[in-house]
Amino acid sequence: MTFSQLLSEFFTIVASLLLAPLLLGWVTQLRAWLQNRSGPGIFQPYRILHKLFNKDSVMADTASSLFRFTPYLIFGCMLLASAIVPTLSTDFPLAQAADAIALVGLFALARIFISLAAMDVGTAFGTLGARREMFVGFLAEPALLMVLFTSSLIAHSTSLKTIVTTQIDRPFAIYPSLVFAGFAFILIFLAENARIPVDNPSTHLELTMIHEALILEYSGRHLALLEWASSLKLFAYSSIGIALFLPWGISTQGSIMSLLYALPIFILKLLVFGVVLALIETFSAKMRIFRVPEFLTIAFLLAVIGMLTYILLGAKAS
Amino acid sequence: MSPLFLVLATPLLGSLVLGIMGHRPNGRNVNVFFSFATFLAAVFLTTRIVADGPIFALNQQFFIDSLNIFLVTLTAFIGFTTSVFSRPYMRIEEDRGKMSHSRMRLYFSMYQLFNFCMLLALTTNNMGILWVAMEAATLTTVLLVSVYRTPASLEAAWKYFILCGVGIAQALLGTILLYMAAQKVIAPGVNPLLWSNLNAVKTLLNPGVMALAFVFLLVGYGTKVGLAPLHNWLPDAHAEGPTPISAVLSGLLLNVALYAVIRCKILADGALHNHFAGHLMIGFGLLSVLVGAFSLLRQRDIKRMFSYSSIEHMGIITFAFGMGGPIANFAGLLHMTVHALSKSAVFYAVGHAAQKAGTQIMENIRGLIKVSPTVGWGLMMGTLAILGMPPFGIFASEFMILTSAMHQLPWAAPVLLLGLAVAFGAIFSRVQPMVFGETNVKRLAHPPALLPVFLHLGLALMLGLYIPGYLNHWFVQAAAIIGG
Amino acid sequence: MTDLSIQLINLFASFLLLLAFAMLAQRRVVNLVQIYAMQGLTVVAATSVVAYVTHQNQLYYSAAMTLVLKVFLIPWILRRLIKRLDIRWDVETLINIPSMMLIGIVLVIFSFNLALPIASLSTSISPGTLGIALACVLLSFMMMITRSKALPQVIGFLSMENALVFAATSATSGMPMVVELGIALDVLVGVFILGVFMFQIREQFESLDISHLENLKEE
Amino acid sequence: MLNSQSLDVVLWVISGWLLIGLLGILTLHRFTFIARVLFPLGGIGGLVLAVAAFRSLINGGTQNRLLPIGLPQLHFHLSLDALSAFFLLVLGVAVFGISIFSAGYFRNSTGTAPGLLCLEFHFFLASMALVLVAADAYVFMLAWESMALSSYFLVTANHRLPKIRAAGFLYLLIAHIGAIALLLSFGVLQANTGNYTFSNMRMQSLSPFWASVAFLLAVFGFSAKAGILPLHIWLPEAHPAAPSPVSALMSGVMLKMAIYGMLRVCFDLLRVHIWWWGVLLLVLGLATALFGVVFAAVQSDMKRLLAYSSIENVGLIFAALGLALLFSSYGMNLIAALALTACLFHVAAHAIFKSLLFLTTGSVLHATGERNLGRLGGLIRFMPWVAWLALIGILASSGLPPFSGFISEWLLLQSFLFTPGLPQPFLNMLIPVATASIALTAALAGYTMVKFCGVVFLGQPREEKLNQAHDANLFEKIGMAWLAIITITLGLAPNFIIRLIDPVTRVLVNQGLAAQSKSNGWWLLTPTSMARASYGPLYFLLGVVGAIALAFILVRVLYHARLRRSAAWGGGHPWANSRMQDTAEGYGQPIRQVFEPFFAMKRHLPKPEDIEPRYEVIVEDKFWNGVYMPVVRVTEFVSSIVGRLQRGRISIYLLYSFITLIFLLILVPSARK
Repeated sequence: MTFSQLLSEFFTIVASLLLAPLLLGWVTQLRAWLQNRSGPGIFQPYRILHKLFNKDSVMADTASSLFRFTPYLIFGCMLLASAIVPTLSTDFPLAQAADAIALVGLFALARIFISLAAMDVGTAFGTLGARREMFVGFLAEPALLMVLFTSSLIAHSTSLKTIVTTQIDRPFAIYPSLVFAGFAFILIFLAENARIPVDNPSTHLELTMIHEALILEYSGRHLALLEWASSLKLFAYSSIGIALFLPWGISTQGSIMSLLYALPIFILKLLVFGVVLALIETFSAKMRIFRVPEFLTIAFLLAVIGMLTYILLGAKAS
Repeated sequence: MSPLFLVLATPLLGSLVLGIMGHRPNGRNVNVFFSFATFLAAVFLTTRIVADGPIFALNQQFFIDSLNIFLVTLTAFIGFTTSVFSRPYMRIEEDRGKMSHSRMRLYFSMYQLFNFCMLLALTTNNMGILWVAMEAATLTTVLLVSVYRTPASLEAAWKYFILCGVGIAQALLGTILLYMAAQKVIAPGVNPLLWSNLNAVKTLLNPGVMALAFVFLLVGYGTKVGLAPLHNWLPDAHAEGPTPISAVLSGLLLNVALYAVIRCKILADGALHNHFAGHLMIGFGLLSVLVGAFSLLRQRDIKRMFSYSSIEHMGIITFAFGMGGPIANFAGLLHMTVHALSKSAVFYAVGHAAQKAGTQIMENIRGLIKVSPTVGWGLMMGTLAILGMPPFGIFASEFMILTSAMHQLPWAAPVLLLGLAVAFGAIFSRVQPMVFGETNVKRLAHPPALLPVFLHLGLALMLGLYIPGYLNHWFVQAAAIIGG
Repeated sequence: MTDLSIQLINLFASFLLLLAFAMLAQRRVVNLVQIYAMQGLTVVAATSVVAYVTHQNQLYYSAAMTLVLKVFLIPWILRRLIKRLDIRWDVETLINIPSMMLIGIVLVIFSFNLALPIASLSTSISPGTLGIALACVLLSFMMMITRSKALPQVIGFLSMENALVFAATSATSGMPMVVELGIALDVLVGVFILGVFMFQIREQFESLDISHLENLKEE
Repeated sequence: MLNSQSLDVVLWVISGWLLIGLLGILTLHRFTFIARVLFPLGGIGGLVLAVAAFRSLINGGTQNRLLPIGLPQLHFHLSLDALSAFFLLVLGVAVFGISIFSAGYFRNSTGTAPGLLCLEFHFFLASMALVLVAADAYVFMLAWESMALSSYFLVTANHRLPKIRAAGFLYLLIAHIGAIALLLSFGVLQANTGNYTFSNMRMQSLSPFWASVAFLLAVFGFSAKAGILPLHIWLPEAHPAAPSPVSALMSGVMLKMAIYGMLRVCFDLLRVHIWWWGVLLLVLGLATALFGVVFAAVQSDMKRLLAYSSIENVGLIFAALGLALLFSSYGMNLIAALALTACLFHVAAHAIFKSLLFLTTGSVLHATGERNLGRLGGLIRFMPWVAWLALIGILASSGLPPFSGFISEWLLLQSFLFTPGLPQPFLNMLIPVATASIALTAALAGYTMVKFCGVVFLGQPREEKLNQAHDANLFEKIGMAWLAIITITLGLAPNFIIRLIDPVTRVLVNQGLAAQSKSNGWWLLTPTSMARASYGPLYFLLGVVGAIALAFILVRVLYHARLRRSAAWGGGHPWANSRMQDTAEGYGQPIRQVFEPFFAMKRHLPKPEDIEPRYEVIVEDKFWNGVYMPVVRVTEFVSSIVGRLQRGRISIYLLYSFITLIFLLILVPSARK
């Protein structure tokens, strides 16, 4: 474990901590512009976080210790998630700690805890949100795993590091399986990060809300942590997408120079990613909660077909 | 020769004494005494055999070899335990006015006579005497079955008499043919009806006659074994008679009849040099297993149910002997022994259970382990033993029979599987609610004799885990004699 | 001399078969008893002829025993039963007489074929009669099947016994004495028991019609 | 020398358990003695067993014994090899926790006398241990059936209820039929040598046909015990019916005996492997897993829920087993070893965490007298110990890092990702589907476990009486804590376990993973190569904990820790109460909707005119009506035909004998040839 590795690790963590709210702000801002509104500006998430941290946090009488502990755990999970995904460099210590499967497991851990916390207070909203969250999860999670497997089949490895490096080193080629996987990934992305058309982060409408219902009982610093965590989640997902589908530019050796060189490219990709997201969110309408299963089943099937096509073509080739 | 003489004389004397002395309150004790004496004599005999091998007696009219010694002992033992069991049982029946004094007298004296007939049939070397003894056993048991004089018991006895009588008649014809075949080959002056002599010359006997003879003998004695489709008398007779009689019928008489069949099979195999006899027995065996098992599903009367299970077990044993070979024969002999022990134990428990509930209809017998745990557990354990649950001995024999069937007759294994599975479901689904659950019946007037039940089950358990050396020795030798 | 005796035995044998058919065809109980007695007589005759030819004294004893038992004693008992139980009515068969006859003939042919290959082995002086004995057994078996009353069934049973004794005589010229004795004893006891039974059945069911004895069965 | 003793130790422990049982029956009603002395003694026995097994795993090698009991030609053959040792280890570790728990669990009031319970309980333990050391078919079957029998009596401990009796009957019936099938399978394996020892069976080389017959019979027999589709029907009835420690034993340990049997027969006794065997097991296992978890998600009885989740886990284990078989049939032994490792690891993991979960339900049952999820809730306030221990079990069983369930899942998926190496193209087609269904199963397991934990322990109490709920007593706490600790250890130090599994896989497919994982350091789980895949649970834990600590400290440093309590926000609804929480049924609703075709549902919807409107939905297993009922009907039909034989007419009976006689006489001529 060399110094440069540690440095790059630290660099990545700091980058993700800082960039995550920015990405959120960027997307919100874009949406505002696309809807002919003058948005709050891309630094709004920071202001919100600051405000929330300063407020007292109010907690329900019925809340147990689990409820208090959860926000920190969620935050930790999401931070770790964005730390083990190769964003700037592929050469960092935590890469060995967890591979693609562990990454999915990490998200699942966070999901289960947030749902438990939501059920802890024992209000109608909390349990409703928990149910919906788990319900979205049990279809999105395997789908994400499938997407990751599609590329790990190509790389003959489940470690994200190997996946990215093989992608970069290999001469450019279009994999039909990756196309399927890409579409599937976008759908999962929307569902997991509570974006339109699955969920609408900016409303509290009990008929439709999922994520907001989960954190309804939270306030103050706990809420702040959760919000930050969710923006980290968005960031982590985006970097997964980048790592899987357009990894070019990620430095494969951990020297400082290469990191500084990789950062702008990465930010550029993020900006583009935000644009795409904003466009999707603007042009699609929120769907009924009962339609969500179909939406996610499609994602799931797309991912499976992705794997199938890889094996079909691979089998033909061999 | 003296112990053998004792074994035969004691029950005969007993029946005379009990017949003459009429019914006294201590008649039941005298009965137990004579049975016990018989048992002691049998033990004495056994020790003699263990000491100095097979014996002949009364210029070869009687003989003891490995094939019948354990049956003699078993018969004497179960005869004794059953007499112990019938002490309180018949007393309660008497209190309930089902038995008059004269009938008690008849019951006890016939009980001894019946034991005598079975022991005679087991020990005789003469096929003719064997036949006579079987017929006599039938007659005595007819009287015992009808002892209640109720319409049902009379009907059962009548059917028993007619069907077995006819069957036995066929056996006589078979014996005559055997005699005829023997006369050809046996030197003058040698008695051609003695099994030992026949066994000596069995390879010379004419196949045609022997085939014919074996068919008649099989149908004849098979009727008494209760092989389907000759079994119809069995459930009636076993269900309607007094329970001790059901116990000895299922536990002993069937064995004796099967013993006769086996003796005949040995001769037939020797003469025919093919598996004709074996195949017939296999066919009868499988048919009996299936018929017994599927009839079990329709039973409401507890004793009827267990008599059908006897049919099923006789089927298994017949199948085993039909299959032949050292393992299968060994298993068959073991199964005969353990089935006799467990089934009589079950009938003891059933008897008390039925007396408690005042009915034999199973819907009305509930919660035995609540009102008297010993009877309840006795019934449960006995049932499990009968169903071939380890570590009871029947499991051991079924283990050997099934595994050897799987290779000698793979097509038969599924049939046995089906039969055993159905039998298990049928019996256990009925016994479970009788033993468990709630009830509101009261205790009995006289304490039930449960020693026999647990004695038998203990022995059955032992045979599942450990078989004494000499018994094993007998089984192996007997298996060799049966061959196949 | 022997050929005459052989003819005699064959004659008795065929007479026995005839009687078996007669029994099959007979409706009246009393006559059934008569026929049974005649059967016994025929057996006695055959036995004594064999005894005379083979000079086996024990066959005389068994003949005498048969005479006493099956010609006098048992028929007498049966007649008394009939009187006491007052059952002189005709016995309706379950299958009508002509068809029974036809089946009977088939059985006879069958048992002849069965006996033919082994008849040569018979140690008796007249091998041919084994088939007849067999046929008689089967015929009386059929009679037991087709009678719906207790007494005729018993008579069928007894006539089967007769046929067996005849078989013993004709096939092996007689079983050993001890066996004969045992058989005779069993038969006698059996008849007594049956007699007792019929009274009990009678008092329990007010009739000797076996169709009343059909209560023990599976639902 | 030292090594040769561990089998003796095992035998001593077995006889010790039998002795304890007999002591129990002697002191039938002396409750305190039985509960406080005998049961902990049994637990100690379990610990001793575990130590002995551990030692023989480390020392390796096989030990044999011959006891002079049993059939004369066939004395008891016993042997202890790596496979048995591993399962014995699992058994011992689980039993220690469960027995200690039982010491505090059993109350004097239960229907069966405590002494009797003690007898049955310890006979159950002894028979399970005996199954694992049996080295001939007779001992194996003996122990196998005794296991079924003793557990049957434990299941029907409270036999007053007809429902429990029915469950027990169904259980014993299916177990018995399965046992007969096993018997026949052994009959094939001994290949007519008349020698039933396993050593002899190993030497036989069967033709593919007979090998397949033996295999199929074995699969039937062992699936009947493991609850594989479609023979699972007894499991959700029997396991909940038993007292909770017994449910723990049955779900956690007894099911593994079936797995042990499968491994023994498939990899040890049958030397040849045919590829479709693996496919069969794989398909069966995956179908079972999916079926089990979907049904678990809609249960509203907490013990039934756990029972169904056991079905799911056993399904996963079967799938891993099938994969191993598939690989080894193509001679890819290293990957087969990987799959086997996944299988065995999950055996261990599931044994521990499922026992833990069942024990927690036991405590809940005692504290509240409720099994129905609809009437529980909020127990984390009244029984925090149980709640937090349950949480550990839940995280493990929903396969989350860094807990034990995740490791086996991870290994399983890894071995799946190797399958493209298989020579058969259409087998490769199978892989994505299989992987997808495993992923789906895992996700649904999470769903189910959140439901279990959330509805039982979190939220507000749904009933008044729950406010009097008390926490588990000392014995119960110790028992559960032990299992929880083991679960965490399994999750954090997988390499340690893999090093224990290594000798087993070496015995079965003479390949192992220990060397590989050693080379990359003990903290990293690397089945094959660093580049291929690696997982470091400790890193992982450190990462999460570090991040949490960081956040916590930063918040405290940069801001404040002020906290105000107030009533929960009811969404402006004035009469918010505990009844407004989601019920178990409500929680299962999405699953019911998505997997509609799986279920046979009976809904009762409230109507406007109902005085007291109620919503009720009963979910039933389609197999019951689809598979079992027809069999029952056919059997009854046949028996009705057979019943016609016995019509009471003596003439007809005579006719039967007559026809039989004639028929046989016609056969006679054939005998002369």
